[in-house]
Order: sequence, then structure tokens, then C-alpha cells
Amino acid sequence: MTETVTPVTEAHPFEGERPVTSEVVREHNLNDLEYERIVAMLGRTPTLTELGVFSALWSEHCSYKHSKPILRRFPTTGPNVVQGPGENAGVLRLPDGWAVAFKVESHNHPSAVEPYQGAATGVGGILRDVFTMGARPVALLNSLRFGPLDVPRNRYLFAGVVRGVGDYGNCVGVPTLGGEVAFAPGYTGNPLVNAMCVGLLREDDLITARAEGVGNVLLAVGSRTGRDGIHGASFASEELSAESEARRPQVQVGDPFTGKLLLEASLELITSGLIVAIQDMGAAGLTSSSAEMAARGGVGVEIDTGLVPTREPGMTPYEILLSESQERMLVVAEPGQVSAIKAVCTKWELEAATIGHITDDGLYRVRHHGLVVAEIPGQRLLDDCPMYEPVAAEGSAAVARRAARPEGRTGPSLSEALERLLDAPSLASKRWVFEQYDSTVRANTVLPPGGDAGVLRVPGADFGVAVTLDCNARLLALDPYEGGKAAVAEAARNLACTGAVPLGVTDCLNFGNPEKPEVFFQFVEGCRGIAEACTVFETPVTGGNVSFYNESPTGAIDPTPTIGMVGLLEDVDAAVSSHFATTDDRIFLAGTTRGELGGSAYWAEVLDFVGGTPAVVDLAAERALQRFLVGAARQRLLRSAHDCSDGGLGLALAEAAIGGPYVSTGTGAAIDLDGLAPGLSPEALLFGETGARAVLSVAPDRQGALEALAREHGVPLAALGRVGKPDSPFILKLGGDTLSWPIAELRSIYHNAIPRRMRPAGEDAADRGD
Amino acid sequence: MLRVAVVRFPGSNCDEDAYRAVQLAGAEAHYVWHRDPSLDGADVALLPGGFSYGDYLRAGAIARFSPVMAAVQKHADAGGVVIGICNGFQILCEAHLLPGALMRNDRLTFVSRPVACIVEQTDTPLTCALRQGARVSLPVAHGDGRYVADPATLAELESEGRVVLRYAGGANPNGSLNDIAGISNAARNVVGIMPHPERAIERLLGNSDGADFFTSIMRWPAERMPADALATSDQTRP
Amino acid sequence: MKYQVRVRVMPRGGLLDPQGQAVEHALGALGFAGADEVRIGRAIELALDAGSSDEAEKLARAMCDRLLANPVTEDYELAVEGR
Amino acid sequence: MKYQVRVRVMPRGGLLDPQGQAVEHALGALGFAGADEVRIGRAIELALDAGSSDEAEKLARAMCDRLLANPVTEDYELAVEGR
Ligand SMILES: Nc1ncnc2c1ncn2[C@@H]1O[C@H](COP(=O)(O)OP(=O)(O)O)[C@@H](O)[C@H]1O
Ligand SMILES: [Mg+2]
Repeated sequence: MTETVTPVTEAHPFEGERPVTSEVVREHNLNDLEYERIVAMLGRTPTLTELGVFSALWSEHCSYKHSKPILRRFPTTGPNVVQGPGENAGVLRLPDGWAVAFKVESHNHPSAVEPYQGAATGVGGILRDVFTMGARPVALLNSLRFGPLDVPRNRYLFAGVVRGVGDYGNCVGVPTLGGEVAFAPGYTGNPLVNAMCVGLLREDDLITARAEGVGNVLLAVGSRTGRDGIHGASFASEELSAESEARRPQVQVGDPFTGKLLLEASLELITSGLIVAIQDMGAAGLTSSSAEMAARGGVGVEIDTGLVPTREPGMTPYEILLSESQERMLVVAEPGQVSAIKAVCTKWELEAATIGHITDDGLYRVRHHGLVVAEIPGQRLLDDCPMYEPVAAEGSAAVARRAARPEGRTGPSLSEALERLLDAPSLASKRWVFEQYDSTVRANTVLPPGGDAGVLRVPGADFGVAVTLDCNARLLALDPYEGGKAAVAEAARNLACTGAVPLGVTDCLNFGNPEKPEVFFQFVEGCRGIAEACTVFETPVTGGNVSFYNESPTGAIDPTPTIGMVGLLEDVDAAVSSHFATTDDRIFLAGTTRGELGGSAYWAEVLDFVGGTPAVVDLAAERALQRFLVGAARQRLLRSAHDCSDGGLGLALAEAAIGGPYVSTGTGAAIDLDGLAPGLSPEALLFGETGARAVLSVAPDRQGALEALAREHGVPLAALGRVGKPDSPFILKLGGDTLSWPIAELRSIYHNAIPRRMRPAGEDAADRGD
Repeated sequence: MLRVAVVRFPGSNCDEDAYRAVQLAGAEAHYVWHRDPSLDGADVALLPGGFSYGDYLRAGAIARFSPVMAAVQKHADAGGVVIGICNGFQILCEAHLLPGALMRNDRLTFVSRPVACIVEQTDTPLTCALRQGARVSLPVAHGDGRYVADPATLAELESEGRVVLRYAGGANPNGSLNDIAGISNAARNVVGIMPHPERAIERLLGNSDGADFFTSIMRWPAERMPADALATSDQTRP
Repeated sequence: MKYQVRVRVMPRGGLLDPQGQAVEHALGALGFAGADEVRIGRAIELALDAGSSDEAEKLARAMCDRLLANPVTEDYELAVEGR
Repeated sequence: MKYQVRVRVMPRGGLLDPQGQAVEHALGALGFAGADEVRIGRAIELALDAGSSDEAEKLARAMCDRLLANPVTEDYELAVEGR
């Protein structure tokens, strides 16, 4: 071990604590450089308790040691930014004194181990991140990735995750308004579960998690601390392997009922002005919440773990500091308010205990019944973690994949191809999923899941908020830069289709092991694409989450930076839905069709070929389309708008004609694509994935106004056909052929694709496969 | 003015929606906390949806013992109007103010979707402004909505015309016996339904089929609506 | 004295038990032939202070009647052990 | 021969059991003082064809391991009876 120099601080080993050996250091996932820094900082060997604190705070999950320099490249400011990155959630300004807080988080590794609890606690955590800002959660979204559904274990994970997401949000009473689900081989063994929450607040009520005021006290509010999830932050910061499996932390169990009480109590504490600051005890529990709050306020903090209410007797300070028991908050308050705070907690049937206070010495000090077991310079604890900028180099496999073409593969007929796309679980209706989520509770849902974006009204106001969460990881796997741009573009397009102006972004950057050059390349390039698109769209990134080490024995996941976006609908009553509605409305395509099939769903799902060069994202064209869509909605020119993304024009048209998830029948449509883009093959025309396009339907008497507006914005508009009578066929003319289906048939393929692959609930445990 | 007490339990989450629906219908609404001993002079007690006590053990099983439930019971016994929606319906069954029970959906998953329902009885405070046989679309959102009762109870409900709301043919989302979506007690002053009319009262939200359920409360004859028996004018809420 | 109470609350016979049915199917699918009549209920365990085992049992019964089991749909059984 | 199998699946010790906690509170509020350590799990009953009670038990154990109990969060106990 390193020679001890003059100690800077003093701490004592807790009784029975193991001595810190190099083996113990390694077990804590700290490398030599990191350990040397710790010793230098303390001027002595750390105690085991201290080592645990460093291990948690210097884990990738808490320190962002591989990502911080790259994340700095995101645009984070703008006239509407009330709170940028660095707090529990970002906040953007809305009209009339309102603001919106939003954030996305991953819960990938816990969900791989225990899908139900992993997903449920992911939702619980993101809810707390939003209400700690003083915002009332009003919408949830979730982005999910699994391996293919023909593998039983993937079905088990999918079913368990959806149930977990649903049970938590449903119980707390926050509607789920959107999300996405996709399936690809790279996620077998390492599913992705990203949960996003959106909250509303009066800008005046905003509260940040800065501990301030020497002498102020710290209170632990909510559930008791148990041994759950100890080392969860480090677990999230390593690859999943047989070894990590054996050391996995005790599963955290969600308690949505307590989560709901905590929500109400926290909002009451915040709006009543009884408290100075509040933060969720999330990853690395009490350790990270207390250290981060103190560092933000530039103060020291002293905690006595002996005062923390525990679920089990005999817990050590180490365990209490690192526990990730759910439904706990850390509150800073003036000593004179403690009894009033406890009264509010009692009303909500919650426990609150004073566990420490704020000091002026800048130290992070932990006692256990008086004995000092950890004493660390507080600011340096957070700031001195080494930062790494690993080598980034594109893998040769990716280069080869991008250069490859599905030569020699002949596809089925066009009509069979469309049916196969509608039946592909990644593209098919997600009704099986969102039907398990309450989407109408709180009675503010204007557009529920099943369209391009969820829309909710702000009670008592004319405006509304649109929300979406998107990423096409296949594009990033082939070209992370274009794929990153595409993810932001798709999110913005989804919002604009409803009529909303995109306002800002939260991102969940799911990647493999950043220490591998090809993974870090994906990360750097993906972020570059995201940053560029956000700059052009003027949608600052106000927060997010990095999830590395998404690897299983079969390799890294596809790079999956999910983009959560919120937008503003000035007149929520003008919100536009995605589906054709009225017979004889005229159907148009806005945007240019170039027929790029590289990385397309058609190649992947129909030809079973993942490769090619994805379409270049034309950010200027995207921006023009967004403005045109928003303007058209504002003037109430549109009856429907649906963006073209994976599956291209063919899928977008079919989805619009199939109708919403609960109409008794779709409208059908008669569409003529000859002349749209002469020279393209029918496959490229129908399934090419050029961005910046949307399928619109318009009342005949608004057609002229729409065309004029499109010209004004420089957006090409092509007439494609007419909306049919309810239950009329879906007719496509192209390349001299006429394809036709009863709309009920397409509807049935689309909505049954996922249910027919899943076992009924209750039987799904048979797929657990262990 | 008609006064409606919206009873809040720990875990209620449709309380604000119910409150707003009552106000939009033109009545006065006030909240009553589950620890309150009285309904504060209300004419109607409305038990809203949500997950009281997390629905732990059984939906409504713990909430039925809340202090306020004694007041609700007294109010019902005196002929006062008591309405339960979703979790409120589950609580009323657990409290034996309504017969039967609401069990886990037969599909074993939570179900959230609009469902077609038929109004079967209009002689109740929740349906008197509707037309008998009317077909309405209402959102459901529940995991435990399968109505069950023993055969004798079911027969009694049917013969006495106490099935207030039924899922339309083929639309039963949870396996309820006889497609039952809502029932009343024999005196018709206590009504429970699983669907959520309070979420369907505005065109902006795409459905206003639920509005008449709240209009019904307003139209229920005053002589059939005794006020909270426990409340006295000098009683103040804690 | 401390007693350990174990309660088994089962859905009443004759009532549909969709969970039991689903598990029965799943067992079949996993190749466990010959399992049937699957029923799923709740198992509750608790510790109880009481003067005697009889008193503990009486108390536990009262808890079941009032809260732990729904008399409309469920039957229960219980066992009390000193510890 | 037919055997009757009864399984009790309980949340693993140390794991939070929110249901048990809520019921414990409720019992207290109902005036049942002295009840604690409430835990809530699942009770499963099924009928099984097997050659012997040993074989029945072995089969039942396999069912628990593969389906009836979640090895990540639950422990189980079982009892087999001839009938
Ligand atoms: N996990 C989910 N949770 C809630 N809603 C979902 C989920 N997945 C999909 N949806 C709903 O289905 C719609 C269509 O899904 P998808 O085709 O993936 O959308 P898009 O390509 O427009 O982003 C989404 O916009 C959303 O409303
Ligand atoms: Mg879309």
C-alpha cells in the first residue's frame, strides 16, 4: 500500500471492518491511479467506509468520468432554459409563469436481473428526480429495448418490464403518454429500460438541491434504509458477466404507495417554503445525495448514520451510506422548521429523522453514534475523480457493415413486404404495451399513446405540452453521427406533427464499454450528431443520463442514445393526431423522397440484412418541415400528420389509414405514388427512409392554404390521394401495379404482431429460463 | 348549492379529476381527508379512483377502515348519496356497502382503454340524466375490476334492476360476471362503477360521454338526498 | 409470549382463478405433465404477542375475519406456533 | 397416485415487503397491537400425479425452481400429501 503522509483528516475504522488491502480496493472498482489520488487527498489510507464512499462517487454512474468532456459539447443554454444540466432535472420556461421539468434515466442492469422490480424502481426514481424540483409529475414515457421475441428469456424480460413500468406509474397516478419499444439481437442479455418523467411547476416554486446555511439540519424522509442495492452505482458501471451476477446487489423493491405519499409530502414541503433544499436518495443513496447537495452549496456536511432509521438492526455505516433503498429523500432545513416538517410527513404517514447538519469546514464527515468513520474534503470528493478520454476509433466491422449492400437477396412482393413490416415487433402497434399503462389519469390527456407524440393540456391554460422519446439505434450502429442527428430529428418531427414547437431535450446515452475504442467512437460521434441537431433546432439539452457498460457475454448493445423532447402547443385545442379521420380528405406528403434504404427497416426486417449507409440527415430541411407543421397546425389546416421514420412512406401511410388504437375500423385510403419520385425502385419509393417527411391529411377546402404555407416554408408538398370511407380498402398504386388490402386485414396484422408472440400474462414466467 | 365531499385516502389519485368534474357540473366540491370524522355537511360522498394504500393486500381492503368510512357508512344508512368510482367502488365493496367483490382482471394485467358501456338503470343518482340503454364510451384503468358475487347475489342484483352499468357485448375488459361495470345498493343511494366518467367530460380530451354522470348527481331529487347526518354547523375541519 | 402465525388465504372454490389457470398452462408448457387443479392465493406470516397459543389463534382468526381475508371471495386456514 | 402439493412462496428475508408493511400498519390501526414482522407472499396449491411421495416432492421442487418462485426475490417451502 502507498506510504502514508501527513493525514489531512481523521477517521476511524468501524468495529469489525476489514482493513483496506489492494484486493479490497479492486473489489471496489477503483484503479491504481484513482486509489493513489484518494490516499494523496486524505494523506492516509482510507477507512473501508471511506473507500465505499469513493467507490460510489467515482463510479462511472456518479462521476461521468468517461463522458463529461464530451457532454460539454451539447448546447445547454437558451432563452427558455430555467435550469440546465447539473440538477435532478432540467427546467424550461412555458407561458404564464409555468415551467416544465423533465428528465430521463436508465435502469438497464437492475432490469436485466429482475425485470419487474428493476423497471418499477426506474420509474420511481425518475418521478422523484422531477418532483424534487418542485414540479408535479404529469407524464411518464419509457424507451425499451429487448432481444428478439422468439427467445423465451426476452419475452420474460419484456413482459416483466412492461408490468413493472405500468404498476409503478399507475399506482402513483401519473399517466404514461408515450415511449418506444424495439427489438434487436444486440439487446439479448442486456435490455434497456429508460424512463422519462415530465412535471409542471410554477416557475416561482422551483427549488434546487443546494445545501445552504451552516447549522441547517439534514433530514431523511420516507422509507427506512435496508440493505438493498448496496453498490448499485458500481454495478451499473460494469459489464454484465457471470462474475458480476454473483456480486449483484440485493434487489431493490419498489413501493409505489410510499412513492406517492413522498410525492405529495415533498410538494407540500416545497410549496409551503418549509425547506431549503431536497434531493432524492437515488444511485449511491445517502452518500451521493448528501455529498452532491453539500458540494453544490459549497458547504461541509456531517451525518450520523446511527440516526438514520433502518429496516434491519445492525447495519454498518458503510451499508447505510451505500444502500439504494427506494422512496427516500434527503431534506435540508432550518432547525426551527423541523417540527413543522415532521408534521407534514406524519400527515402523509411518512417517517422523518434528523440525521446531520451543515458545517462550515467543507468536509464530508460521517459519524456512527459519534465515532468519525469517514472524513473527506467535500468538494474534492466530487471534483478529484480522474477524468478519462479514452481512444475513439471506429471498428472495422462497422465500416464493413456500412459498405455492404444486400446484394443477391431478393425480397418478397411489395405487398408481402408491407405486411411483414407491419408484423415486425419493432414497427408494429405497441398497444399491448401502452394498454397496461394508465394514460388518462389526471384527466389532461389530449393525445394518448399510439400516435407520434403524447399531448397534455396544462390545467387552466390554453397551451399544452407535447412529449416524445425516440431513437433508431440501427442507424447509430451504422453511422453514429448521422444516427445521433436522426434521433433528435425524429423526436422533433414527432412533436411538430402534433403542432408543438420543440423546446428542449433530455437524453439517455446507452452505450457499451467506453474503454473499448469502437464503443467510445460511437459515443463521441453520436454525441456530436446530437449536439449539432440540437443546435440547429434550438433545443438545448437540459439534462440526461449516461449508461455505459451495456454489454453482455454476446457483446455490446447497439449505441442507443434515446432523445426525450418536450414541445409547446400554444393552443392545445389545435393538437393534430396521427391518423386519417375524415372521408375524402386529401392526403399529401411533405418533404422530399430520395429513397435511401441504407440501414432501413425494410432491409433489416424483410431482407434480414443490417447494413448500408444511412440517409444523411438534412437538418435545414427538418427545421423547415417542423416550422411548416407547426404553422399548419396553428392555422388548423391539418386533420392529421404522421412522420415518416422507420418503414418509410409505406409504413406511415398504412399506420395513418389503420387508424388509432381504439377506433372500430380504419378509414382506408386510395393512394397513387406514381410520379412522386420518378426513377426510384418501388422498394426505395415505398420503404426508403429519407428524413424530413410527414404524411398529412387535409380537408379539401384547406388544400390551397396548405399549399401556400408549404411554399412559404420551402417544403415540397405532393398530393398522394384521398382518405376512404370507414372500412374501405387501402389501395396503393405504384410502378404500374395496384396493391390493395381490406383495411381490417392490415389493422389486424399491425395490432396482433406483439400479442401473438407473447404468452398470456401469468404464463410468461415460464419464459424466465433459469 | 349541492355539496359533494370528495374523500381522499392515502394513494387516491383521481381525487382532483373527480373534484373538477363535480365543479364543472355545477356543484360545490370539497375534499375530506380519510382521517376526518365527518363529511363536513356534504349531500354526496364521492370516493374517487386511485390506489388507496397501494391496493396492497386487496384493493380497498385497508382504506375501508379509515376513520372517514364510519361517516360514509352513516351517511349511506341515512339514505345519503354515496358514489364510488374505480378504487372507490372497490372500497365500497370491501366495506360491504355494496355486495360482491372486485378481483384481479381475468387477463391478469392492468387495462387502460376506452370501453363501450350500456346504461342499464337510470333510477340512480349517477345515471338519472342518462337514457336507459344509452351506449357510452368511458375510459377504464384498473388491474382489479372483475366483478364477482355469489349466484344468489347476482340474481338479486339482476332481478332488482341494480346493475347500473354494463360493458357492451364483447367489450368486457376484465371478466366481470354478467358484464357488470357498476351496481347500486337496494335503496339506490349507493352506486359504484369501475369506468372513469370524470376523465371523459370535455371535448378537448376527445370524449364527453362522462359528463351526464355528473349532471345526474345534480338532477337527483333533493328529497332523495339527505345531507351528512354527522355534520353540525359548528363543526370545523381539523 | 411470541407466536408465529401462518395464514393461507385461498380463492373460494367455484370462483374463477385466472392466475391458477395461467400457471397450470405454463406448467404444461414447461413439460410438467400431470399437474392440475392449480389455485393461487396469499400466504401471510406474522409474529404475535399473546398469553397463550389459544389466545394467539383467536387473535389471528379475528385478523383474518376483519382484514386478511375477504369473506365474499376467500377462505382461510391458519397455523400458530410458539417460538 | 395423486398428491396434493402446497407451496408457500415468500419474499426473501431482507427484501422490502411493502404489502406486509402496509398490512402491519393496518392491523395496528385496527387495534391489533402486538402483531409485527408481517410478510406477504403467495400460497399455491396443486394436484400432482406421481409414482411416490418422493417423486412428487422432487417434481414440485422443480416446478418451484422453474416457475412458481422467483429465485431472485423469493424463497419457497413445500409440503406434499397423498390424497
Ligand atoms: N413503451 C411505450 N410506452 C408508451 N407508449 C408507447 C411505447 N412504445 C410505443 N408507444 C406508443 O406508440 C407510438 C408509436 O410507436 P413507434 O412506432 O415506436 O413511434 P414513433 O416511431 O413515431 O416514435 C408511440 O409514439 C407511443 O405513443
Ligand atoms: Mg413517429
